[in-house]
Amino acid sequence: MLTYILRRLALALSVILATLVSTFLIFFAGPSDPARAMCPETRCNAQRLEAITKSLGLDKPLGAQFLDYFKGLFVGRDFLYAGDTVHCGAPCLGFSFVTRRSVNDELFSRFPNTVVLALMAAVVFVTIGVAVGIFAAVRRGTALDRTVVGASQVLGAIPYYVLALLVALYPVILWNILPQYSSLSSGVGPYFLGMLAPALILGFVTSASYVRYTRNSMIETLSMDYIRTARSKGISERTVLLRHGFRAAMSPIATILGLDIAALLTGTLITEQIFGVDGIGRRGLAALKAQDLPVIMGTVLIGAVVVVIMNLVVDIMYSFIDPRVRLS
Amino acid sequence: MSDQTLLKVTDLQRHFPFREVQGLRMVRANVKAVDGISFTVKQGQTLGLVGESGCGKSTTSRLVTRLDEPTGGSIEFEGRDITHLKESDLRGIRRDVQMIFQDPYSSLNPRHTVGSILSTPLRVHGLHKGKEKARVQELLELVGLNPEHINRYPSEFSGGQRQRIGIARALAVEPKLIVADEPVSALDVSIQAQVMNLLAKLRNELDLAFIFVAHDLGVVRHFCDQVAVMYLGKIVEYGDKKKIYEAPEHPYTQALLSAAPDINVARGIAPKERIRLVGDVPSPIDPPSGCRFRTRCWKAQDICATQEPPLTSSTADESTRAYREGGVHLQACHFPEVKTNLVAEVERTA
Amino acid sequence: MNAMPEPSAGTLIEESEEQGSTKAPEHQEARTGRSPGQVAWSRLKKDKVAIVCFAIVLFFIIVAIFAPLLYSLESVDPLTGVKADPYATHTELIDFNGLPEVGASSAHWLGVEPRLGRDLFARWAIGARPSLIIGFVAAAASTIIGVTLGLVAGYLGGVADKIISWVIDFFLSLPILLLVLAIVPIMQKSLAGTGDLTADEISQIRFIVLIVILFVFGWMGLARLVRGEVKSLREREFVQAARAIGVPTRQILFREILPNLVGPIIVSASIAVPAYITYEATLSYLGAGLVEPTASWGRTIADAQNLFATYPLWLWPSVIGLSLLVLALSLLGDSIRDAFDPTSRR
Amino acid sequence: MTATADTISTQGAEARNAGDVVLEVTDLTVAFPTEEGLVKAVSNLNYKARLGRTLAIVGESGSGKSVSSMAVLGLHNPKRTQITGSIKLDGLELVGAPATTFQKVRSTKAAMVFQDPQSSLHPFHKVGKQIAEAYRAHHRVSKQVALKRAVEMLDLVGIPNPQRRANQYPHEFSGGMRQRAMIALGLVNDPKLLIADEPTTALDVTVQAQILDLVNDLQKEFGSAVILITHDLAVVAETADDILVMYAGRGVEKGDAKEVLAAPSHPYTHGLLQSLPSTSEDLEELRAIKGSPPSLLNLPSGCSFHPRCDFKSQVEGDACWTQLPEWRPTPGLLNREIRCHLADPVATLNNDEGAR
Amino acid sequence: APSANNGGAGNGTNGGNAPVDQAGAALDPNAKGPAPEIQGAKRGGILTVPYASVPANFDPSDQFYQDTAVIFSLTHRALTTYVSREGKQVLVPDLATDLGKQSEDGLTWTFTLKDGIKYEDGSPVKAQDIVFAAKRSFDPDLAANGPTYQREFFKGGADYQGPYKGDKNWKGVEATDDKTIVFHLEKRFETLPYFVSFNQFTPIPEAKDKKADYQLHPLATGPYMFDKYTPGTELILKRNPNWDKNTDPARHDYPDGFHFKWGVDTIKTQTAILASNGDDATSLNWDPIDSSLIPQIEGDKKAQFAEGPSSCVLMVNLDARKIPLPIRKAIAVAWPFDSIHKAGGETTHSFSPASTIIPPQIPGHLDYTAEAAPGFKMNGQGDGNADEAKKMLAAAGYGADKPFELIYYYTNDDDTAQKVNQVRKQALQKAGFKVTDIGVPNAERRKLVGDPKGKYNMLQSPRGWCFDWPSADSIIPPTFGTIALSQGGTTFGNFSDAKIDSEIKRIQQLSITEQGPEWGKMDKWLTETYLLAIPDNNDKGNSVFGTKVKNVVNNPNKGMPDLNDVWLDQ
Ligand SMILES: Nc1ncnc2c1ncn2[C@@H]1O[C@H](COP(=O)(O)OP(=O)(O)OP(=O)(O)O)[C@@H](O)[C@H]1O
Ligand SMILES: Nc1ncnc2c1ncn2[C@@H]1O[C@H](COP(=O)(O)OP(=O)(O)OP(=O)(O)O)[C@@H](O)[C@H]1O
Ligand SMILES: [Mg+2]
Ligand SMILES: [Mg+2]
Repeated sequence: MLTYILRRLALALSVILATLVSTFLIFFAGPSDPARAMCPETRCNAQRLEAITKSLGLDKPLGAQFLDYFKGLFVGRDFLYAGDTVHCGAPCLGFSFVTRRSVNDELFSRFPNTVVLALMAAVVFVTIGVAVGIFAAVRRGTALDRTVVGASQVLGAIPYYVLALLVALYPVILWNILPQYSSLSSGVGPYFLGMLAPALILGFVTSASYVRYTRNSMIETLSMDYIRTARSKGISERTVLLRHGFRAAMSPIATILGLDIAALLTGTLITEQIFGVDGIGRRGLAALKAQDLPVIMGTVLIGAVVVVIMNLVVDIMYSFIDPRVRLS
Repeated sequence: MSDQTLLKVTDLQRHFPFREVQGLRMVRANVKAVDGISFTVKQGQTLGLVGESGCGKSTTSRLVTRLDEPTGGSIEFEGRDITHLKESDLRGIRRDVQMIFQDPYSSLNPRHTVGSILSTPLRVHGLHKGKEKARVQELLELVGLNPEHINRYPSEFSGGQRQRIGIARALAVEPKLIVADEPVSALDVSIQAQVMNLLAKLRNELDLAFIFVAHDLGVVRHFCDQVAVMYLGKIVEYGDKKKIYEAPEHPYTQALLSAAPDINVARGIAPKERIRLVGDVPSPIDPPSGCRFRTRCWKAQDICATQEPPLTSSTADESTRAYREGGVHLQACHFPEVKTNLVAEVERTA
Repeated sequence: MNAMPEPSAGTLIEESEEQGSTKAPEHQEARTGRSPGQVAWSRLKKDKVAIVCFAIVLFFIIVAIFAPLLYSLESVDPLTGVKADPYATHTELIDFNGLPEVGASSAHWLGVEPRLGRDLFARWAIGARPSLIIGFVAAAASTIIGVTLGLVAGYLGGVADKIISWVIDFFLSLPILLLVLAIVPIMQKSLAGTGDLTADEISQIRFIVLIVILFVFGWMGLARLVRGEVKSLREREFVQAARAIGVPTRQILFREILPNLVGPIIVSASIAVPAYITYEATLSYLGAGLVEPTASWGRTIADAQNLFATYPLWLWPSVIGLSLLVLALSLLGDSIRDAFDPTSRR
Repeated sequence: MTATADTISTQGAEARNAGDVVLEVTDLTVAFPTEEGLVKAVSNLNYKARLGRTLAIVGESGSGKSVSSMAVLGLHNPKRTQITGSIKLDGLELVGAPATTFQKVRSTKAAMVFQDPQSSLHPFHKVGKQIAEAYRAHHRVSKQVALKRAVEMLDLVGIPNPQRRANQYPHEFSGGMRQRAMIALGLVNDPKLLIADEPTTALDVTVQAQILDLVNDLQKEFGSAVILITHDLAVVAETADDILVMYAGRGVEKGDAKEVLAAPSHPYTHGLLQSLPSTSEDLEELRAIKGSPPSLLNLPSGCSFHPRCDFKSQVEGDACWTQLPEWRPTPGLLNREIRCHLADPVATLNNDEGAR
Repeated sequence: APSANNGGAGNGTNGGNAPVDQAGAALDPNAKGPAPEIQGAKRGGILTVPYASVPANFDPSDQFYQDTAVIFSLTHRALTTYVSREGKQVLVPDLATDLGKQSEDGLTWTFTLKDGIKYEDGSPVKAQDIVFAAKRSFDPDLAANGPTYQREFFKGGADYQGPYKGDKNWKGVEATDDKTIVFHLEKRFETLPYFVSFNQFTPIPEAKDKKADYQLHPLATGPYMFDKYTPGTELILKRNPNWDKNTDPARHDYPDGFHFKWGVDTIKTQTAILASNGDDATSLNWDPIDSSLIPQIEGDKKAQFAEGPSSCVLMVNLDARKIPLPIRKAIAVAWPFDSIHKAGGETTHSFSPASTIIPPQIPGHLDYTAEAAPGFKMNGQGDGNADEAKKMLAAAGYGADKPFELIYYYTNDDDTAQKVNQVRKQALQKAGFKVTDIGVPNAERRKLVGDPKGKYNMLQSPRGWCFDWPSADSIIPPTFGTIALSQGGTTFGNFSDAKIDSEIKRIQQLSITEQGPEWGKMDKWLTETYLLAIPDNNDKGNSVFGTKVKNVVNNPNKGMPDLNDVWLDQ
């Protein structure tokens, strides 16, 4: 068990490191030139470009840039700016080319919004997905089951952003049933209420796949020998389904759930964009448009770290759910 | 039956290494699946391997057929050392040593027709060039299947028929030694008998040597010349069938024989003594010191924990029938003792 | 005994004992004589949902192939005096606020595009092409990569397996959507260099870039699946038998193991096609998909998203086309999976 | 086996008279509609299980042993199974009974021990809890009391250190211990009938012997009826009182176990015994039954066994393939019934042996 | 400032509201606070202003954009500022007592601070603070995006690197005492009073400067101050208790506060504001109105919409070095103004067609319409005439066998730009040109079109021009003077001509009131004689606001409303 955790940890670290190196290479060594993007259009001459290049640190050899970046991540680093050294503590993701602010500030201040959205959505899709999925599994083969499965498929086939747009427009803007997103500065209540619409639609659409996971997992579990044993004890069918079937059926779902939440933490981008939620996905998208490499990299790195950590957590959690793994 | 030694296995070992964290240290450990066994198989002879689950029977089979590489010891086939031959150098051996598998369902590729399954060995070894189809049909007939079924898929056959196809595949390359790993365990009694008969017939007709793995003592007794009883990666008793069954010396062999239910009880003939072992087989990762059987043995004494008994011939009591009739008989116990009354012996009554 | 009449069908008689007997055993009809693929195919043919879905997919394929023929059925526009063409702009049909002055008509079955005045039906019909091409090509490519790497990792084990598994883990850890959004322009740039390319050339390069990116980030699932399957198949006795016979490794991989993976591979590919189509549309929505003047549903949806109330003819045909195609493909995928694995039946 | 059963087992239970019929199965037919057609897994099965006695049901794989006994506990999916005939458990008719009836009788009147203890125990729940749950389902007691009962049961089935073991998960048990735990689970509510479906097939010989001894000992203490499902005739010889031989979903011979095995009167039973290697050690060839069992989708007409039967030539006319033989007492034998058209099966089968 | 409009390069067709003629220009050196009350105005409420773009920062030294200028005018006071009087923008003293005193030679300007001006924290504003702020605007890092007039006009400004890195003894701007600020110039700068209304001339106390972090909370002097600022996301303003309305001739403080939100989706925001549910009723958005909403704002939601001219003129820039005049005229004849505007998503509310370089709100604007060919007026309208252009090309010696090649870059990572290119290319091809359209990402395009040695022969930088103050000296010299070209930049036409340069020089010497008509004449002369760029359109600004937002008036110098005058009807 400990062996396993250690091995997973090593794997996680190596993956993060590789993400770091490869995103760095793709973005910094890639053909785009952020200095040019920064250089004011009519006043961009050779000196100006050089000055910007220098102030962004892009004049140094790639290896040195990478070392700087790497160092920044683990011990922090100093930036020269306006004749001043600005310290950026570890893990330093660098300075935004565009806003000239620390990427950490840019991203970590927005991360909570993404987390709240992802978790609220997760609550929605887990509740709907699991409840409906179990229902369909128990009623397997009936018209109801087929309707549920069919509906989940239809929901999955419609482009998500079209649905999200419709929700953002009608119930939120025009009919005013659900409040619009507002930042935490306008109060905790309005903030969570404002998250409702994006979380609901995101959760609802994601629940389509959970209905199917849960249903399949439940059906598979119900065909297991130990369910037959449970029935042969003379306990009620409900107990059989919930205490025996559900428990075992949920463990693969828990795995998927962990990974999905991880994926949502960088994948709420469209939702954030459409509902104006100020999360890191939306920030990343804005950075993409502005070719703001440090912010893009920061977002990608945070995403990778979240996925890797969630993976690890899921694996360890799984070993607690399933005693067979725990004690092996 | 000639006296030529076909296969000579000396001190064969297969340890599966794995790593584990203990406390703060990473330690390497081994699953000692096969831990130093020796035996020989002569041309035309059948060696039976019996023992409880996990004692290393299948691993031995896979080592002998070189599907797996030993971590120690040597395997000689017809005098040639094949212990560490590379896959490319094994081609010759692949013709001479063949394997029959336990599971009639997973041992045939469901995507290939019978014809293709049986012609693959011919193709690979370049046998019967141009006349493969005729040879395949011949093989099918040899194992008692309809040669016209050459284009059928395995799913169209019953378990017994599939096992016959598996046997035909092993025979296709005209091997000298067949290693059969529980070839009838998965079959029903009535089918089992058919397959056993077929194997016996082929053995006689083709002068084949067999290593025959089974956990059914009756089947082994019926089919084998010599029997090796394995316990936790070791051979604990080895000898001619008659000796093993009628005058076992090792306590484990005795317990095994005594535990097997016997149909003769129905005829009112019960064995005099019943030995019931307690507990289960220990883990092969960390086998008991000294004699591996000592943890379940009713005779165990201090020496059993410190000293590993070698596989030797016991100083047999002259009065035993086994001694009088001669033949090989080795066992590995510090306190061997012949027991003769563990199996109900009946003459078949009319 | 064998001379006895055998009036009952359905029992297998096996001539096991009498070797050399020429009497053919009775037929045994209970065990149907087909390979697993054939069994799946016959199940599929009986599945009504599958057939309807297949018809829908086929319909879209036909639309895509014969798109020019289809929109040539529209009559000549009385205002412009020309026939519809998915690329020709007709701003004369547009008012000064960018909205079309003409509605749906025999010349423009779905009206014309706001701002540019291009014929919407022509664009819709030809817009089926990118979806289908990207879906199928990317699925084929990712299948080839996934299967190859999965096979190698699963069968060889050891270092190769460790490396490939690591790469799979690595790719799966990446925040793909964001990364793809970032890489598309970078990759286009490295392919196209800077400048010197016209709009048409760029749009073609973008097409290729998209396909490449989609499969480069899409092979891991299948590779993992194949790896797992191969690992278990490798221990299966028929593979051991092939090894014992001396069948070379490559033949074991391709003749013994691969045919047994046909089911999962087909299933995975059939699920990948709609996934890629959806992905392309999403990327187009986010501005990293196809570019002008390519007509694609994803692009049209992105363009028309804000006018769905004001000018519904622009948005909805593409939404419906895309949703229907994706739905049909994924239901078809489900049917295929059911056909291969009847225990997962709905 | 040192069991201290008197302290826990039969308190409060009504007197059990050895020989009373607990289970009476009459004309039981179980069929499954499938894509390919109707699978008649069990047809017209009749048998009785009596208190204090062990009934062995034997037959080759697929002969309907498990299906018939699962029908007793109502473990088939009612929507996908057609069950007709009658199952009377302790006087209660179970065919067509509602789910609640089954819930009540399960574990209290009849319990089942399955073949594969590995997959039959829930991997996520502790062993003690799984046993306690069965007890609590039928007794209004606290969790602690139920758990204490579970520990006692584990002790009873010979698991050393039961207190600790009750707190472990199934995968921490060895195969033999798991099967002991399954038996403990089966007996926790002191049922009148214990159905053991191939309880030792997955086990090694040495462990198998332990388990069979255990079942025998417990039966003596509890005085319940045991149905032992197996395909191993040697096991039957050592443990069973009565025997029912099944072939292709039908019973073909029943009677006293030892008598049947010593002198079978149905060609199929005879063939099975002839196939066993241990009894014919000195013969060059085993006497196998030719062919293999029929498909349940399309049973042979008349006697299902006739295509494989060596003796059908000794039956007058075409009865073997046109007429389903009814149960009848074997001529010349007491307490023996067979389904066979042979006029004098005992003699015919004896002749056969003599001929060799 | 250069036009920020990269994509559409639009021009218009039929004008909507007529631009307010010469509304941008008047001076009132004697204006005094407080600003007269607006009739019916109420105090209270929070005005929410969500809009699409995202201000990069709020450092006063780095500001050059209209949106931040509007926000800063709520919080920050400079030496001078504008007030709106009867639709005209009038320059008035703000922190200074007057509009500056010019020395005889015109090379020294002196401003005096009013008494009693305080920062939000109550500390007094000193002349040194304004000097420090002015110096700070030279820092190449902090003020990278700011204006550059100070470098051109202030003495020694071309080399000065700001207060951190630059020469400590630089004396281009100095405070002779706590109240007096003196500007020393390289050359005459008649419009300096306009320039010192920029945020670069709002005071920054050196002791409280935090360099890069100063932007997180720049000290306010206006009626409002920063309450909460989340860079890139939102800014909340609250009342500044230390603002004294009696010193301020320009500002009101009706709402209790403002809430700016950035990066919002324009269409959703405008739709919501028009629907005016909840907070949307007190919201205002100044992004160009989306065409899908035009039926509403032309219909029953008319009262929630305001529009007017902006400071920008858009032109079709031709490289006169590479395209001979007859061909330039042929391009003007062939140019598909209407199609480009339609494809670019322009609407009747986003621009008005232009025939001149100087927009109508600038003093001296001369209304003329030149002809590219007899009968073909260059009024920024119509879809071009391919046949006539063909004829003109033929006359110049080009035809199907020897087409004239037009080469330009366009943005291929922007959807609208791609669409515009579709129609532009098709029209030019129809007229017989060979079109080489090179699609590049926007950032790349900006570099390429700003390089005078680029491969293009048209559509180079600048695409248009937004004046920085209402005088044509902030339009013609920076776009037609050849200095820019000789320094490695680009101009309209990329053309180097001594006659143009000397004319510019001549007019610049005139006084601010005399300059106007002369620029107007030069405008006409430039187009008729050279046609270095084809006039396309004057950009319009608009606002969409909730039902409770009152007195929204477009500022013709900004293309946006002045938030100082807006009040909320709670
Ligand atoms: N690849 C492997 N890696 C690690 N351990 C292994 C491996 N193969 C076998 N073992 C272990 O080696 C031991 C012997 O296994 P083997 O399969 O030879 O037993 P067996 O006697 O054939 O048992 P059975 O009767 O169950 O087939 C077992 O403990 C098994 O777990
Ligand atoms: N749910 C089902 N649907 C269809 N067929 C079934 C179903 N359950 C069992 N069968 C079939 O019924 C037949 C009898 O099965 P059963 O499990 O009773 O055999 P068995 O005698 O217990 O054999 P074994 O010794 O292999 O356990 C088999 O052919 C089986 O395939
Ligand atoms: Mg084995
Ligand atoms: Mg069974």
